[in-house]
Amino acid sequence: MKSVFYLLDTAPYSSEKAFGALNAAAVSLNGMNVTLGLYGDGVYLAAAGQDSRKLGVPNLADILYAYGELKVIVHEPSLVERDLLGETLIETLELTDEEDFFEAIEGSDCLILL
Amino acid sequence: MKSVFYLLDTAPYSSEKAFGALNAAAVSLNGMNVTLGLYGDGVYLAAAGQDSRKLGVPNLADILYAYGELKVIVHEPSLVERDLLGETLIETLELTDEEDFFEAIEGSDCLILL
Amino acid sequence: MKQEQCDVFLLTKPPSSPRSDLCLKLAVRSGNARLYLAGDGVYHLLAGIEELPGCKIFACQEDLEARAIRGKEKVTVPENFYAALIEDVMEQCERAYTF
Amino acid sequence: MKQEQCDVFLLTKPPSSPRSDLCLKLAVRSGNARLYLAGDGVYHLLAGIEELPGCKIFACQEDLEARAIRGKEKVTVPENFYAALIEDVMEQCERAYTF
Amino acid sequence: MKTLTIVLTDGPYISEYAEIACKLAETALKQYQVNIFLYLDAVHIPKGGQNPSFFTNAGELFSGLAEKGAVIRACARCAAARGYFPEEEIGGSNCRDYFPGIKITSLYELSEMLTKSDRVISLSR
Amino acid sequence: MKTLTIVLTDGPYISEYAEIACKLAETALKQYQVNIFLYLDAVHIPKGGQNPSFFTNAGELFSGLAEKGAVIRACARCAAARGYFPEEEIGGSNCRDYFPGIKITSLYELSEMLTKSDRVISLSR
Repeated sequence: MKSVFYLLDTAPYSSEKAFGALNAAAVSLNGMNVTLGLYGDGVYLAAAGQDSRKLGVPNLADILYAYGELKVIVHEPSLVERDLLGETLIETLELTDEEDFFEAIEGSDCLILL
Repeated sequence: MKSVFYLLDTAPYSSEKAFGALNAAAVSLNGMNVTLGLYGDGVYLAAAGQDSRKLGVPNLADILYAYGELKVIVHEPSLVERDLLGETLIETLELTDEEDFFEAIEGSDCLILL
Repeated sequence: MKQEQCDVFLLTKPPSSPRSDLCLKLAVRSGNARLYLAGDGVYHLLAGIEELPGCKIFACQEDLEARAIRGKEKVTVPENFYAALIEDVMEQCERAYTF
Repeated sequence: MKQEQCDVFLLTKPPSSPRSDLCLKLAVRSGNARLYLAGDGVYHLLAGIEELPGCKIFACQEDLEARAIRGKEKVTVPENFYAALIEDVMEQCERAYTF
Repeated sequence: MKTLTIVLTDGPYISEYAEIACKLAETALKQYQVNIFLYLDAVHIPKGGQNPSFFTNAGELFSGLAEKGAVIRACARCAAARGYFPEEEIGGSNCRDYFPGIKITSLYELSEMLTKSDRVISLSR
Repeated sequence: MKTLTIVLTDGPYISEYAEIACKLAETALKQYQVNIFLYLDAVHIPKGGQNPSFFTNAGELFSGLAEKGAVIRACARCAAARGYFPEEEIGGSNCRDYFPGIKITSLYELSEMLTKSDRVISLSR
């Protein structure tokens, strides 16, 4: 495998899956071509201004920023369905339509869903 | 509490939740008025003819039969959505429309979702 | 803090969850619902849940902040969300539901 | 067992799951998909998944029996589901996906 | 005194329900009796030795609740399946792998808790 | 020899993915190298002492896979959070709470496994 696509389809904070997907994607940067795709409820991770201090858990947006070399794409139809398109989003993320999102999946050697 | 409504909204066999809901409902029969409501994917439990021997797990339909005194109601719109209405269903179950299903929830002292 | 009889709903699921649908249907049926949004439940604010008929909405401050969701005019963000919720659940409401 | 290049999809989620939608969209895009249904994936037979264009459907016998779902004419129920799947995944397909 | 019973089914960390339950119980304990029934994966919550670098130790949180008077019980079948067994009681627990104050009991205990409760809250994914 | 890597995130019993993974691995081991990475709640799968009255013992199943040559590794962060720690190696495991043959390693091992794999299967709820 030379490339891996991690698909995150669960919301951040309510479950460890977003944290797990970010960590797994980060370690995979070492030697592989990595894409993290936010899809379904995973697109909530794209909201700008997350502050998890009072919740006492890691700030997942900060982890995204920390791995600037990680390619993160956001499934735009999922954003629209969730009324997130009008909100401020993390600017380093790439919004993609369904066609481009699927092509990114198909262009990777494997797809991992947590 | 004199009555409890267990709502099962996950399919049998893929998760322990159906088994857990059946067991919890069964022990609650001892002293409480118990209703088990099948809703959403939980209605798959209503299919007649389940045979889990090859899967090597408990037959959940048999557990339903074993607790004949347990009131089990099935949310009919969920059955329809899942193309189950034309299939043979376990005959001891009571099909209810949404109104009656919600009234059964509202008529119970508490609602437990696993 | 006397008030007319209400039903309390704690909702921690996002709008995509079938459990959210069920919760909101029961809340609308109640006619006098106090809907407490915690966890992913706060994402319902994006979809305009505060317009739901017969529902008073409460949201958890720390969950709003973590998820970068803004409060809204018709939405109460209690100083102590869990204290308000427990008071309502234990003393004020007729029925209490968690989704 | 030479065959033209295909994509393999293992689907274990019921029709209500958003992951099923994603799986079926990718399978249809593939044009030559071999769709293996195990676990709750076999519930897709109730909804007529065998009519999906460009998809050949396989279902797991023990999961069908446990869930009381009948096989269908256009659906293959291999004697050894996992052997067929592993052979396809490891030797026959271009891409393999699990949902 | 009124009684609140909380039913949990998720293990720690994978979901936030252990933490939400803890906030609810902490608040309720100031005025009410609190019972917590750990069912299915929730029987992992009281496991000793947890060391979550980035999250709050769920076992400690629940042990703290027990110290403040919460009655916390884990389903015996779910616990046994996952490798936790009741033995003789030490430190308010009957399982050597569990934090103090949390016991393994039969599922009938859930029914007992419900019967004696004024309110029930269930939290699960 | 081709390599298959399976990534799991669910604990045993709560979902059927441990069993499905086992069937896949068992079959694949006849011809291929099989790696299994246990992530998030899946680090509970190799816990010793499981006694599920109604289901197959997941720990035994996975220990059997390791005996047949599967390389099974658990994420160190997820394991530590849940109370499992690497120590000195005994019986092919570095965790005293685990079945033989299954080790706790860094998450980087997942990346290593993927790099060396021909196919990857991930199973999760």
